[in-house]
Amino acid sequence: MAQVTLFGSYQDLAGWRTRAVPGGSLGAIRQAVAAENAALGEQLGHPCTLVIVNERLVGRGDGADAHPLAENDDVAFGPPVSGG
Amino acid sequence: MAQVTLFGSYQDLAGWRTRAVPGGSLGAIRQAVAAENAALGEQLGHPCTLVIVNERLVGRGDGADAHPLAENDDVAFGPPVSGG
Amino acid sequence: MIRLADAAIDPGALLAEFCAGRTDAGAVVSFTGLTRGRTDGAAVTRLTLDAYPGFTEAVMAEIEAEARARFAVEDVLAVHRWGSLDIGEPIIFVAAAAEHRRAAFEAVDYLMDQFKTRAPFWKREDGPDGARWIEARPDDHQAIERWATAQ
Amino acid sequence: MIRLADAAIDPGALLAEFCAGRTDAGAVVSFTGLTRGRTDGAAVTRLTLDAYPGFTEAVMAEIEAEARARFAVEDVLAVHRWGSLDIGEPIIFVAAAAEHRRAAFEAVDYLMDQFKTRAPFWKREDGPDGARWIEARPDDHQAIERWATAQ
Repeated sequence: MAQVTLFGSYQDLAGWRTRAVPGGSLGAIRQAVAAENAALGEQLGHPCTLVIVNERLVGRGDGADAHPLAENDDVAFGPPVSGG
Repeated sequence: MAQVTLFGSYQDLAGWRTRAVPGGSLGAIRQAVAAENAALGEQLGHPCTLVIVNERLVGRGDGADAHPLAENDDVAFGPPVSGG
Repeated sequence: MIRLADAAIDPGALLAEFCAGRTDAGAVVSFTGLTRGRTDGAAVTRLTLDAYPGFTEAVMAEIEAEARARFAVEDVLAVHRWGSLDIGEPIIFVAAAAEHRRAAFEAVDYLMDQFKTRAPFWKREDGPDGARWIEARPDDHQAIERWATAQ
Repeated sequence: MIRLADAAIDPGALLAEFCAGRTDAGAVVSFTGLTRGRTDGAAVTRLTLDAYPGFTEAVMAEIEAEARARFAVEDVLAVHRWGSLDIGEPIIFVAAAAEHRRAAFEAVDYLMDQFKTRAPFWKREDGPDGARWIEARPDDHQAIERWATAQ
């Protein structure tokens, strides 16, 4: 199972920061999250959402759904950023 | 007599920094200096030269010649500046 | 050089360190971002920055490399704070050293525009009216467009 | 605030002092000018700045007032060194604080362009090939023209 971490407002929406979620692709992970929390599931699919696997950006929102996941991959979802 | 101070390269050209020079106007001062050092006199008349009386800019080069001077006025001539 | 700091950063000490021993760079420009007690009219009592160590530095390092390639700078430093900040505390310190000042100004300006819209930080402001998550402002998105056409 | 300094200036301490206690300004931009060991290919071993105390501050204060009127800044500081400087020593420190970064960048940029061409300092560089007096560079005169049309 992938370890999934949420950043920023997604954490508040979910009520958790990190948990193990089953799924062999990013799309499967998104669907598992959406089944439990539709609002969060929709946010994770938004074209502005950063999708990060093992500390590398792999795409945005549901555009990254096809990305396959290995056992123990670190997956992170982040809303639009604001540094500085 | 006015106290005349030279800045920057004008000092090197003159070989002095401050001296008393007789003259009732800036033009008269310039002529007194030019009589002794033609190259310096020409520089002081250059349109880029700052002409400062009692810490206030009164003009540039020979454009300030008409400016009258009182006994003990402080007169300064400076070449083009470069701060910062 | 990019650093992520989980404790207070000291802009004075960072500038002193960055200037020390430079005999070729005539110009050092710095930017310091401070936590404001008010944004868009709303009072703020605390700012919390979330980051993703590893990923966050990697994106910042990419932006740093762009700036070094684009401007005639000798050196660049960016230190970004994360965690929980009091009002008035520094959030970010960015500095660039260059032979002439134009390149140093432009590099710091570029770095800040890019960090504001691309650096992976998530900001929450807490105030008497509750908490709110902050995204890059519309003028930050406009600012970044300047670099698409310039030089 | 304008200061003329006849002894070493410390950019780190000046930036720390300038940032301290600010809760309204989100942005502080600083410029530090350092004595370079080489200009236009010629080695420099020492820089001497002449100034005219009283007159020099008055012109700098005029430029400061222009910057305050022109940009949405909360505060401005400019400290200019004069006397005899070693290579690597700071010549000038300029800082501006503003609510948003654009005004702070522009104010410091403006101040430096104006100081380079208008602030009454006379600079002599000493090196192995002798001494030479320095005037504002052609690109300094070009730089100042930017402000005639901009905003």
